Amino acid sequence: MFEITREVLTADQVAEAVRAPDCGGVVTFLGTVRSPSRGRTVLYLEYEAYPEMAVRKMQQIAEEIRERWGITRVAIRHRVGRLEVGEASVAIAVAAPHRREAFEACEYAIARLKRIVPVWKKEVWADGEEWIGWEGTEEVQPVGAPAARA
Amino acid sequence: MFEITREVLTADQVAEAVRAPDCGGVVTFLGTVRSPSRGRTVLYLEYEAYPEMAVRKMQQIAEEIRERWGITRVAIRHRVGRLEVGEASVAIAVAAPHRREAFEACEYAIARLKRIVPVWKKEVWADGEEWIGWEGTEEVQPVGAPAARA
Amino acid sequence: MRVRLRYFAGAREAMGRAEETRDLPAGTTVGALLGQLRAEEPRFARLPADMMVSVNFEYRAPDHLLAEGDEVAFIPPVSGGR
Amino acid sequence: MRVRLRYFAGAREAMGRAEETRDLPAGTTVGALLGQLRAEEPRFARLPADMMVSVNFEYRAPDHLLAEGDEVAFIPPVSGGR
Repeated sequence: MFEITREVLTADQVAEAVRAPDCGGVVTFLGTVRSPSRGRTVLYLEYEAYPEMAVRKMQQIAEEIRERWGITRVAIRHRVGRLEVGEASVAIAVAAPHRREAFEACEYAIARLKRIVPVWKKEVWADGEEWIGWEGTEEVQPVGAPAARA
Repeated sequence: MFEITREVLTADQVAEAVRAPDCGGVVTFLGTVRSPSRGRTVLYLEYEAYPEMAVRKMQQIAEEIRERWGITRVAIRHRVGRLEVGEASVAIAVAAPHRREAFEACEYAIARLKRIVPVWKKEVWADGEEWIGWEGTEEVQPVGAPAARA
Repeated sequence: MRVRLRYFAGAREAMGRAEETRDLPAGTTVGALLGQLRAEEPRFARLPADMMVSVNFEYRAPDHLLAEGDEVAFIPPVSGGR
Repeated sequence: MRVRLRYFAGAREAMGRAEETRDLPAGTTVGALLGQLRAEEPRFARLPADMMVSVNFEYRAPDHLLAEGDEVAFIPPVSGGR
């Protein structure tokens, strides 16, 4: 289960998708909209994705996890559109025979997602808004691929 | 939320109990009944708790997490009675401002739970049954408190 | 003084009961109670060597002094690969 | 050859459009396309320096050769503290 959705995300959706009789542990991560964020009160967030590429990059992360830990049961969902404070923007679940690997792989998945999955958020405050990570600049430098994974 | 229950456990129950606007990440762990276990096909499991003490020890784990990470949002539920293969015996959720701490504290919680929370399981196979961790012995040695936490 | 004893899981099955009440002399420690139970009941003497003891829901060492009304539980190793 | 260009998030807003189609000479690289867009459009030249480029859903370096029908996307830094 790898998808971009406009629906509300829950832990159960992804946990149920990965559960299996030979897996003793399921680790789930929910990333939720925080307020305050960097000192300002957030009204709501707008998430936008490049959906065709985002799903492929989620699949790539699952493949990396399979290579690294031999784990095959991974689910990743990212929500787009308007999200209120406290709502989940991303839900990840990893099931594995042993819990150590499930924790490691789930944490790896969210760290990788934030580096390579093309999803953006705009924070909206009472007095303005900003794309996070976006800083328009006068200087232009060569544009390339992201650094290889650690 | 710290409890021993006979009800079905889900990730959402504990995740919803800890979620908060100032916490950007919620990590959930579900421990599920595995089969095969140690080479044998499990028919089902029977969990038994010392409930009054188990709940106190869950609260102690939450207190340890508060001291160590400053995290106050922890939920732990353990199911007792008959559980089928694939069902969750334990559900833990930790919410924290930053995900690194949420992962660490959730993994700490399940490791501590397995050491200090008085809950036992009996595996039932087609041809027998056994309390896990239980090995009756002729030798009797002094009985004491568990080792201090790491 | 009276104390309540509780047995769980394998200990409960081995003892054939979940709980009982005992009259003990004042000043009895956890260790002394264990010694008495082992002497009186071969079934108790065969409980696991790494069993723990709690008094009023706290793990206690053998030198812990018991008091009137205490609840003492015998706690075999808790479940493993969960 | 024709390629499709897509802009997202801050890049979309800065460019005032989500996508467009361009005719390019055979042999055009990602880097050459970037140079052309910067020369033609001041708004493009002001996009973030650490923006990445994907071709058919894979991140590509400036020396990557474009081909007929490619989908090229300009990807500003993805979102942070989620």
